[in-house]
Amino acid sequence: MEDRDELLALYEQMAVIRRTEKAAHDLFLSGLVKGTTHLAAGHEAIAVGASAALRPDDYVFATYRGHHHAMARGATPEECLAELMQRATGLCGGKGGSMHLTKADAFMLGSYAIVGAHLPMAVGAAWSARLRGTQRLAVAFFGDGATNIGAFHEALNLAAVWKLPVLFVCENNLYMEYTPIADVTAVARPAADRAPAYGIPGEVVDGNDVVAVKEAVSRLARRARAGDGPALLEAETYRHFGHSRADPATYRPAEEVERWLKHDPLDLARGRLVELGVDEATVTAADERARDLVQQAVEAAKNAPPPDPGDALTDVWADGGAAWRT
Amino acid sequence: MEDRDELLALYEQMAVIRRTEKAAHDLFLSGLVKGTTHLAAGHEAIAVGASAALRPDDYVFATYRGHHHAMARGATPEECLAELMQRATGLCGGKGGSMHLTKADAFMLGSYAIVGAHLPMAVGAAWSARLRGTQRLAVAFFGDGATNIGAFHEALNLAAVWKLPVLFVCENNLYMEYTPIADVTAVARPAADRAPAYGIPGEVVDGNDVVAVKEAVSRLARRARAGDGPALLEAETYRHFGHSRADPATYRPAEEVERWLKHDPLDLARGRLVELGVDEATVTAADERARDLVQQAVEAAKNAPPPDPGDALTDVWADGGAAWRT
Amino acid sequence: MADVSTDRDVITYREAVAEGIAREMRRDPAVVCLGEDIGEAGGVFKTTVGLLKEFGPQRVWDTPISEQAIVGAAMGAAMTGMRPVAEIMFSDFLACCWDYLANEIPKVRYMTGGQVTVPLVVRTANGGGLGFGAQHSQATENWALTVPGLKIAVPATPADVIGMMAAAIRSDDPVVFFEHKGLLASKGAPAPPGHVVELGRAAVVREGVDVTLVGLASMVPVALRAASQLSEEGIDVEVVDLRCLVPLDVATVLASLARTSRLVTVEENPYQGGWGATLVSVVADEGFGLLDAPVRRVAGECVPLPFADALEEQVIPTVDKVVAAVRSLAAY
Amino acid sequence: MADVSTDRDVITYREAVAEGIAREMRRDPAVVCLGEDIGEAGGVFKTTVGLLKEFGPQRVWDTPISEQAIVGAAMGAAMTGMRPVAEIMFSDFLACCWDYLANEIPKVRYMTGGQVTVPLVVRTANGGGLGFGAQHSQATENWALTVPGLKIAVPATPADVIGMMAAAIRSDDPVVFFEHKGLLASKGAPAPPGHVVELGRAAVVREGVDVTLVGLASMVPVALRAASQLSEEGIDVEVVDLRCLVPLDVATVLASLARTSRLVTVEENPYQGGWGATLVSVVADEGFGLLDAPVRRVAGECVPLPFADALEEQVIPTVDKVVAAVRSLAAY
Ligand SMILES: Cc1ncc(C[n+]2csc(CCOP(=O)(O)OP(=O)(O)O)c2C)c(N)n1
Ligand SMILES: Cc1ncc(C[n+]2csc(CCOP(=O)(O)OP(=O)(O)O)c2C)c(N)n1
Ligand SMILES: [Mg+2]
Ligand SMILES: [Mg+2]
Repeated sequence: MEDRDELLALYEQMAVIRRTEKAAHDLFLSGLVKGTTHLAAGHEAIAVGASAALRPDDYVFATYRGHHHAMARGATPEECLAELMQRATGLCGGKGGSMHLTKADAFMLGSYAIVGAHLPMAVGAAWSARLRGTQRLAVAFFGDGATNIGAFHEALNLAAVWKLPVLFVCENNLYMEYTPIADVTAVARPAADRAPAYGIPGEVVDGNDVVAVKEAVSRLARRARAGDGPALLEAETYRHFGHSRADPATYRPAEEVERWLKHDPLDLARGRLVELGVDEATVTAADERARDLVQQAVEAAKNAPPPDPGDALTDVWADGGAAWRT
Repeated sequence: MEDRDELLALYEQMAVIRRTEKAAHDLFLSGLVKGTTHLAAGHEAIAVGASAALRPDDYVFATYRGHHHAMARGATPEECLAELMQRATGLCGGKGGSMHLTKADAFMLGSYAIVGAHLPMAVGAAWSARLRGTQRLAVAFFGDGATNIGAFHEALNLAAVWKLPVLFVCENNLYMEYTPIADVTAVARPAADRAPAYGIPGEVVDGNDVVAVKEAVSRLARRARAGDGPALLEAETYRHFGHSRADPATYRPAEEVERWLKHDPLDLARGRLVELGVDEATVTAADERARDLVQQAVEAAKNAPPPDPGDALTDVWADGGAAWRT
Repeated sequence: MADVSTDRDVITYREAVAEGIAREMRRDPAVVCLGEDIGEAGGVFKTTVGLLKEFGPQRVWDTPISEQAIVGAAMGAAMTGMRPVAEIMFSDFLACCWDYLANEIPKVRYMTGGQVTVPLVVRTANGGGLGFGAQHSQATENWALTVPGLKIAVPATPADVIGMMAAAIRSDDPVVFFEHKGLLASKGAPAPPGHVVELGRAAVVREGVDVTLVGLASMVPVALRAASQLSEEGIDVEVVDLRCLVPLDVATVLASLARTSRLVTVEENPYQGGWGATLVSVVADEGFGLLDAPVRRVAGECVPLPFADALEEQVIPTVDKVVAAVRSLAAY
Repeated sequence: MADVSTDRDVITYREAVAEGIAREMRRDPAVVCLGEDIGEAGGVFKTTVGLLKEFGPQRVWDTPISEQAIVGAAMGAAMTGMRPVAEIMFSDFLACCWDYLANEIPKVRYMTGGQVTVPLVVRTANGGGLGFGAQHSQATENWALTVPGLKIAVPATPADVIGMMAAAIRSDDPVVFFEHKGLLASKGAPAPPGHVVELGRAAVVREGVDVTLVGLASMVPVALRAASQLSEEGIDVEVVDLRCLVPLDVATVLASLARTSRLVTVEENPYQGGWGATLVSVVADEGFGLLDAPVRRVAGECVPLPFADALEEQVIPTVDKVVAAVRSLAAY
């Protein structure tokens, strides 16, 4: 990527996500976010790099660890934080919560909290895109742990057999919840090593390098749009927080954590910007914009109203209601 | 296999299975077998060859197309046919039917009618065998169609991760029910091509050659018993009847059917026997014993009583009863 | 594929399935079908015969044996502009993709605050009586009843199959559509063109004043046979075909009860967890004042379905059992 | 791992889970555990803390995220001499291995004519109230109720967790064991050594003469709070903790009803398809003569579980709702 402005924009997006996740963490600890959160700090480059490679109307499906994907597809920090804080102004009006961020008008079709469940959905969206004669793709983002569940296998095979325009992007952060993925997976690369079983390309990319992610996704997307079928991309990354809530992630060796924290997606992008001749001040300005945006988002979300209790009985059916009987 | 007597015995076992399946078909057409049947004529060498390679106390799990496995593990034609004919003397006392033949006292732990469901069970039996400090194996037999279902993937991965003594034997007869497996599978060899995704050996064998099957299973069984983990064996075969019931299997090209009927497991074994110097009369005598045994089995099953209606309310719980409330 | 309804006096329930789908595929190009062996083979139960020929492989898709992928893909397609009709061959196999029916499809609209809709139909062959044994014979509509967010259609006649299929496919809500295996060969009046049976309307299929008998699918003919037998004894039975479990037409049942004051449900499924229980619990609350006698549920025994006829007959309700139950209540 | 019960005055429900399992693992070497993150991590809910340390990796197995393999392997192991205790992290995920719960485990004994037994326990964290949203909050015990052949244990107190865990693990029948997330932090009396609570025995946890209130798991404390509030109004409520759905202790409920003549069930799950319906339908038949008033079910709304507190409170039954229901019946 030679375009400094574009890279700067991607950097700023990542900075916004990072700060939003940090804010979510603090809000959880202070009791303003309830239930659970699965923060994506550390995974920013995957969402932002992939999004930059996609068209705005491509479909995206994510997991419970999906804040970065919602934001990369256009959700504002305020919409996200308001949802986490149970506000009527949240992305899902307070009905979804952290695990279900969705921005359907930007074709970010949801965050799903049952591991692997959304892979077949992405296959279906790709099928639909083709049936309707569009050139749209579907992309499913998922964790390393998801590669061992049945839905993964069924989705990959069906997508391959029907040669559908769908990309499967694995965010391999080395761990399921607390268990290393290597302990429970029969191959070294949980995603890429499975691609041959479906006769599709399986690539590995540095998931912390936004440029590398963008390039890999662009290439595979071009292929898929040309009718050459699905592909699997395994993006190596690491989470900066624990698995969820207040997990201190003590099961991870200190040396490993340190190594990965040094390989930070924001640092990497900053390094590239400097290489491209962007000056410190410009980068700092982007950081500051990100900081301000997230600060305002926190305040706005705090001040937003809770959902109307009556909303508990809306939105089950397409008519807006919830009646199950006469 | 140099031992003529052993091969002759395997031949006779196959002949018994073939004739039992033919009898089942005729009984279905004459209305004496209800519901459905999935006949294994054509698949005999897989069951008989594998069984010959196993120890008597190894565990076997089969599918709804499982008559051959029940018989290869010691069920008599009479027990099988009586079950198909809804008799109290049937293998399952009339509660199971064709799809659920089971002979637990010979460690043939059941025939399961949900595609793929028994693969994890076999993994569990192998796990249990190891936990109890035995040298026993578990073997799961399944169809080509089962390789695309989620349970297949989960079972293979778990078995590989835990390095369990379990063999996965795919009976690839080229078809699911009526759809060619090639139309719905992303790789050419639905089973063997998936083995690398689990880091385990994946072999292909002529499933109609009882000697080849026995040798392949022996080799993989030895490995597994030695603690080297599971393996996948894809046995190529063909069914002589349709998928189930009275299916005439018109979806199969005549040329294909002809080619495979020429590659009959019984003919192949007979050829080998002749090569080993066994005379025609000896083979014919085996055939006649098989014929007589099955004829007697049909008669005995016909004359056996139906289950006692009261048995409908037994065997849900281990205490023998079915009470769900006070 | 000819529209069989318009040029015949009677059609089978089996034919009605294919026709019901075909009518909607003709109306709306967004309707597509997927499932195992539904194309060239016309479906294991021959309920999709003719669809591939008329609509081509772009609208009738054969799948691998991958129930999760089938229903999951249908969901993704439904969220993005299609109206998929997914077949799960036997309703028992809904268990293989239960996550989609229990956790994904019925919840995604709600949990996104109404951002998406999932206009799909999952059709499946349901029920017993044919000797298919424990894993191919269950009446599983009650699994779906435990999950808010699914509409549940369970037609008993060919015309209802067509009319409810139209309503189901046109519905912007997900519908699980149970086709009863034991009824596939049954015959009935064809459906006029444009026939639509709104989901959630029970039908009073026989009027009577002594006892209300509520049945579903294959239990409707059982209830009707019981009713004619009872009429010879002078017991005048009203039979209600519930047609849907969600929406549940409690109003029609309560209205009938206002006339009869006595209620018996007839369910193929096991007693434990059956739909009759939910219906009875509404009646025992809101209709308590109408009742002159205990409410009785004639339901399947709480055991897996056995294979042998001699055993299966003990498990699935028979006309005799229904007659006995009604008789005992009428005498109360 | 110390047996916490013997040297403490109160223990938590969470501790009781680990202790209940540990007691049986000490008794019987055939008991083994498997599940996601149950080993070193001690379980996501810390309900298996200490097991790996005491019993080692040969008896406490961490699995991949493969619910079908977990429960399917448990089944295979149970059929061949082990007594596996499989954890499914959240009960919602039972949908991912539903085939095993619905079609395999409960049927294999029956369909083989009694040739095999399946002595296993599937334990799972159940229920809502913690803001985990639509896919991590359901009370799914009713899914299991639709399937004959599963025993269903749903303890409400630490001592019952231990006693029912003992019974479940010793049972030669498969048991689905629901541990309520909302009760994990609750405290109660410890269980004496050797404590076993036979499955299928409801407990009268408060005696009363005016109305019988039947609850399960987290609804037991709700019912008890409602009862004390109502006693201030002079309404004397008997509270029954059902404890199990199968076997269902109808006898205890009918006996209570013989005293009170009025019944209210309190269910966390949605009204449609809930266990209260099955119980009420038995009562409306066999206990009809005992009833002086309609039977009422206070149950969850028929919607997915929403995330926000303001919404979740509308969906899951509250003490206020129970009080109102009982009050209206008492006045009937
Ligand atoms: C079917 C299912 N099983 C278990 C869980 C519980 N669970 C939530 S996240 C998680 C770990 C997932 O690991 P991975 O796929 O690597 O994603 P990551 O959280 O690392 O992003 C587990 C086991 C679940 N949500 N769904
Ligand atoms: C989960 C599931 N889906 C669908 C079916 C219906 N069905 C029964 S047999 C069969 C074909 C299986 O093909 P294969 O695995 O190749 O075995 P074969 O019958 O050829 O021996 C299908 C689709 C089933 N029993 N279970
Ligand atoms: Mg991970
Ligand atoms: Mg096959």
